[in-house]
Amino acid sequence: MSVILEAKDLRREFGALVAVDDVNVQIEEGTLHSIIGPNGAGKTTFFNLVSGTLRPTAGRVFYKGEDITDLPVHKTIHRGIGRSFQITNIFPFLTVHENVRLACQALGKDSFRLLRSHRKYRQYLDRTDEVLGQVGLTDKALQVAATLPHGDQRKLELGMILAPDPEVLMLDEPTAGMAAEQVPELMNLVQSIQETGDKTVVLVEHNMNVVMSVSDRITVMHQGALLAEGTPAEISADERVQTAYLGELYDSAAEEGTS
Amino acid sequence: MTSTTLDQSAGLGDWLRRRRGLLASFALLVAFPFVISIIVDGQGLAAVVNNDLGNARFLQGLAIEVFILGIYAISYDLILGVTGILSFGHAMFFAVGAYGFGILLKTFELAWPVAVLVVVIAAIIQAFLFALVLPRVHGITYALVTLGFASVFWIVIQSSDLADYAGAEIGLQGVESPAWFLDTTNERFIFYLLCLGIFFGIYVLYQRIVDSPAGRVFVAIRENEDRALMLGYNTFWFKTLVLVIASITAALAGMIHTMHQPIVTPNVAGLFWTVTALLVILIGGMGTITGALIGAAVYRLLEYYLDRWFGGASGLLIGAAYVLLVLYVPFGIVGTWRARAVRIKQGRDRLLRLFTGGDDGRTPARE
Amino acid sequence: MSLLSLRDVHTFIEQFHILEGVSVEVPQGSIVALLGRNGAGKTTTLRTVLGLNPASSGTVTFDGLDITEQKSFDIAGMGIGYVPENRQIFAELSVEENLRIAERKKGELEEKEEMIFGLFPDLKRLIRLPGTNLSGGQQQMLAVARALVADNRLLLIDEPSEGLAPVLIEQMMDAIRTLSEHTTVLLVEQNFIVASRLAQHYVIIEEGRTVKAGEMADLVDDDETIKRYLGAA
Amino acid sequence: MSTETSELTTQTPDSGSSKNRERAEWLQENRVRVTVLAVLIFVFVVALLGLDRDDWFSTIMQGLSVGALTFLVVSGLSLIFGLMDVFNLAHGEFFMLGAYLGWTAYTRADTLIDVAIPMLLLGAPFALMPLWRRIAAMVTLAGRARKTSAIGAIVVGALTAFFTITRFPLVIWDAENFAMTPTNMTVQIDLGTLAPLPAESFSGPAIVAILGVLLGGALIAFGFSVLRKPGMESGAIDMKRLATFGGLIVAALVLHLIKEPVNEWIFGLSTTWRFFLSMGVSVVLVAALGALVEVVLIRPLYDRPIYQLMITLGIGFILIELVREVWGRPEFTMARPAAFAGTGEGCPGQGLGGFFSGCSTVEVFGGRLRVYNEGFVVLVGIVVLVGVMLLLKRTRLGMVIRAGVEHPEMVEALGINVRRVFTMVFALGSGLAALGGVLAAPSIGLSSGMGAVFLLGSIVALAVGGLTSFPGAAVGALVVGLLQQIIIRYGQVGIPIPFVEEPFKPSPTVVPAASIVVMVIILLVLPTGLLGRSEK
Repeated sequence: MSVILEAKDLRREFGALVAVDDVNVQIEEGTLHSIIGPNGAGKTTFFNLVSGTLRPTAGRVFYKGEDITDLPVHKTIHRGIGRSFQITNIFPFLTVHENVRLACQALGKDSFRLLRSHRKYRQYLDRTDEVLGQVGLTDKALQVAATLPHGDQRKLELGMILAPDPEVLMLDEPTAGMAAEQVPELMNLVQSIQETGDKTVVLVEHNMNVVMSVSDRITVMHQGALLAEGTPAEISADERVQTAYLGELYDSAAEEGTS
Repeated sequence: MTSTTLDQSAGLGDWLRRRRGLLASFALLVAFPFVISIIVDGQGLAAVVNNDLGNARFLQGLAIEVFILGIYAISYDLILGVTGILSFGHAMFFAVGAYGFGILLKTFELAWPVAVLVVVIAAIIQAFLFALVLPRVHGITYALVTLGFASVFWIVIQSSDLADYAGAEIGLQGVESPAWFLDTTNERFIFYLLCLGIFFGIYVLYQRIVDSPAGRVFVAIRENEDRALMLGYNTFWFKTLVLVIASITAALAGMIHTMHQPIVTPNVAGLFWTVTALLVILIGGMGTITGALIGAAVYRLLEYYLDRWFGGASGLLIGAAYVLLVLYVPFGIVGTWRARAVRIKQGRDRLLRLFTGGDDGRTPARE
Repeated sequence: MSLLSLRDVHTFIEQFHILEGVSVEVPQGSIVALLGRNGAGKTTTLRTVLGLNPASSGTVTFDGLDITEQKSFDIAGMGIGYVPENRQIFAELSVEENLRIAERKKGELEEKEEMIFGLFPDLKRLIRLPGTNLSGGQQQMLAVARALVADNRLLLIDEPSEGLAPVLIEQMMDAIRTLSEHTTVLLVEQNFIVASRLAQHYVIIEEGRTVKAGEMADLVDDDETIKRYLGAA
Repeated sequence: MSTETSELTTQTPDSGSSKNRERAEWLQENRVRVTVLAVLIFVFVVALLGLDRDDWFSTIMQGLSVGALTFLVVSGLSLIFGLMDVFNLAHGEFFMLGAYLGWTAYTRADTLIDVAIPMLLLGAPFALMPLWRRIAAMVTLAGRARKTSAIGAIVVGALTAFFTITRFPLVIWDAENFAMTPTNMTVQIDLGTLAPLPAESFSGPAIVAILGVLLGGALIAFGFSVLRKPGMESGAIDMKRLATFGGLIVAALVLHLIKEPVNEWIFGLSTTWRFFLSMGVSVVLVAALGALVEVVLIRPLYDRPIYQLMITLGIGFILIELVREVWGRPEFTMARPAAFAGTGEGCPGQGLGGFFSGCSTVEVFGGRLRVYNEGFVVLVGIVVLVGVMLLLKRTRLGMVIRAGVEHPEMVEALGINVRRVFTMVFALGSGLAALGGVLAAPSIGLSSGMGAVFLLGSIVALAVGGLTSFPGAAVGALVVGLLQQIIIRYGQVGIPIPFVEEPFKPSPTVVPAASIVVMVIILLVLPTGLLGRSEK
């Protein structure tokens, strides 16, 4: 196995606040790697830095050994990195089908074709059906996305990053706001996608339980910095992680960094 | 207008059936001058072909104005209604065609195909000028910058410095028709048919564009540009493409205008002409393409009759109608009609807020 | 009697159905913690109370009065203070102006001065600085202090401990405890330890619905529920 | 801010070294901004040095004058945009309307009084809104029937009001006739022979006209309250509302009775006093119109910013048409008030003394200045700048505005009616534009296109200065004014172009184009303008 994605000394400041503090993470190919931490730990900022939506103050990001730090967002997708967002980000007034179809079309070379109906490009339609089947939205293909229940919108979003068949999937709290019953279902879906497609998945979560059973490796962030890294077993045994999670009131080791 | 089924083996009969509304209205408009000639003027059919005076001739002229306005508005609909770019410089797109064509014919005495070619090239350059600013400024600032561009053009075109070319405040006059079929005075019926043809051609072309893969990306940019970018679309180039298409179309409308009107006044470069385009697509329904044409007809006829009935006060009435439209019928004619057909229960409030006509969320891609 | 009660409240934000049946009772004089995952609808619940995202159905009553369709400023004027999630300090205004703007009667700030600076001594030192120059912790204090200037009977506090260093969290907790002696509090808090040590009651929200509510003392021992809904092991 | 803050005062904990670092950081962040500003100043200085010495002083002063007028328009635009994110494209037309109303108050005060009487009566029933709302609540119709009946009531009310207003004695009721008079009136005022026309009387019984207008107003108010969402009950009819209602009616009646002496008094005033009076009247009227526009047309579109922009376009269009209908199409001039019109012996005077000896132009630094244009207008501009700055920095309203620009919802959550503040700011902005219009009228004359010209200048100023920054608006207006005057000046003397013998002489009409080009360049380098906040 080789390292597919690497963050080197990544740092981001917002004014006086250091949101991400010199973080080093290596993500190996074909693994499900989770980044967890309590609210305000800087996970989402870190995630945005790696996926190219934010520019770091310092540090670099490498993908397959190439420096992708300054790559524009739309190009990272073409390299094979798909990402989802914490806040549901879809085309609310297009149908579920069209949402996914647009995602499929993005990677083809037909997007500048002007005169043929989009319905005549079979390859995207077939791929769309495939993806909709994968995330279980076939029945709802013709609904307007905004009318879907929240859980299904999360699935749709997953479908949209899955559509171009990326090598790395970056998911920011895919279970945010979902009912406890639905969480295992979605996580199983993510796991099966990762295993069957031999993909690399980077998962950002604030709920520790969600990732324990599915992750290959876990990185714990706390107040912008790396707190621990290891297998799920190692992490659940780590006392620092426990205290960080439940509240850091009596944790003398915690730094007074963020304020 | 478009089918909901996926069929690649549609025969001619099927094609005709699907396009029956379009074909019927085309036929109707071809027959229109003859009908008027017989019923209103009491003249024979030959009167139309011979360009005899009468209501038929006058109404052909009015219809040509509707076609010009329609072509102009449809190009604005592509920019604002379909792609969601708020540009307030659209009059310049039209005026470059109108003035450019006239000046090239009159002062430089170019052959008309060459003049058309030069105008198209100018339109493309102009579209790139408008696109150049896109990555820097957004939303209202973009509207202001484009308004600025158009204002510069408007000021320069009517300044005394260019009086020899553009005729200063009076406007460009004395452009002679370069070909018999472009002669609105002597060959009114032929010119009418030509404009009708272009009008329908543009309409079908735009329908196809909106339905094409690129057209779907335009809609996606309107709905959520960030998301489109993150799907991997380089939205800048798509927006540039939109501007190029719209610029050429509007310039085409401008060229027909130059042929049809005895004087090209600086008004066609002013803010009010942009507002007219806005008004037309508001009446018809933003982002619906069809709406731009219906809106053009309604607007031009309303303007004509209000002016006849109320004279000076007609401007006031048009203004009031515009304000009421913005407040109470934001979807326009086509949009309202479609929204009524759709009735997305929860989405409706939100729909109101966007200028979508609702054709996107609804058209199912497959069954 | 409940000072504030929400019954089966539904709220849309734009086209999204965010609250799909939230019920919350806040008894007079208590601290109630609103718990749940990210994106469950906790913040929206607070905003719905204030009419910032008005409820589309259901009722919100405050002190026996139906406030569901009232305007935000009227609701706030009835005596509800709000400490929003991202603090919303007015960056261009000085600390003093940030407090002064919350006055409903002239001179209120002078009356409360002692109490406020007793809770947050730092603010007194920074009184002339513009809000933008404050650190995250100081901004959080200012946000709470701002809600204390007017005579509020209820405080809605959203994530007071987020992004704060441990020492500051401790200080913030003390402050909330002190002010709850006079005021009822509805608290949104991710940090379960903080929530459990402050509140007497809890309400858990998930997918925009109230799924569980009760005494905090019972919840602390209920590992199953904590694990299931709050994600802390 | 109140002054009794001493108790809260403590020293700020800043040390010198951190200040230096902050300054360095600020420079680092704003280097583009500083560079642009430096280039701009450099260009101005070079351009001015290129002119003759006699010229540059008066060019600067003329630039300041245009800048001051532009500033009066742009200040309102900036306040409104900053607080409400509404870009008011009708702002130029408010400026124009201000000029026309100011002209009317200046030369035809009697007409305004005549029109005011029925308007006061028409407005009176709106003071009883709670009553109408309560009655509306009894209407059991629902859905479409309810809407139809409401619109019916409004239409019937409007018609009633319209036909009864024609019964009122208006000095010049006929718009055509009125449109003929402006030029005539201007000549008369120049000659000092202006006198009120004889008052007319009601056509038909007065009581019918008065009750008719009241009824019309009541029907319209009732119609609007039916249209409102049910369940939005508001307060009872208290004494205050009844007093307003009665007060408006009494005011109208009293005004009618004392009309003639009032007219005579106004026409007896010197033009200077009348000018100040007309400034006040115009500002108040346009501010009221602005408030009305905000409440009725802009507020319902709060969630649809693009439609908001479009509706302001429509309002501007309507105002232009309205002005053309009421005042007629010909452009006309407004006589300068007596204090600035002196041309007696010894004029143009020297320096400040020249003004006090009653000269309309004085010579300063070898250049000739018109006291009204380059003195008075600039002075008013500065007073307004200082006044609005004080309002923003020193009053509670200003504090709320500054806070509302950032987090309007939070201000609302503090129990402040932000919408009302929005309306006030809109009214204030409209009033400032009207003030600009009145000031501009004696120097540039009146035309229905004057609004568009100044709006264009203001857009440039706003974009150059920064869309949301009030000081930026002032800087932008200054840049626009100076730039315009310098180019006009160069247009007269010609711009030397290398290798071309004949210097290039742009016509004065091209001048606005140059400032737009500058705007586009500045926006491309600095999308947020010279002083605007950056977006992140």
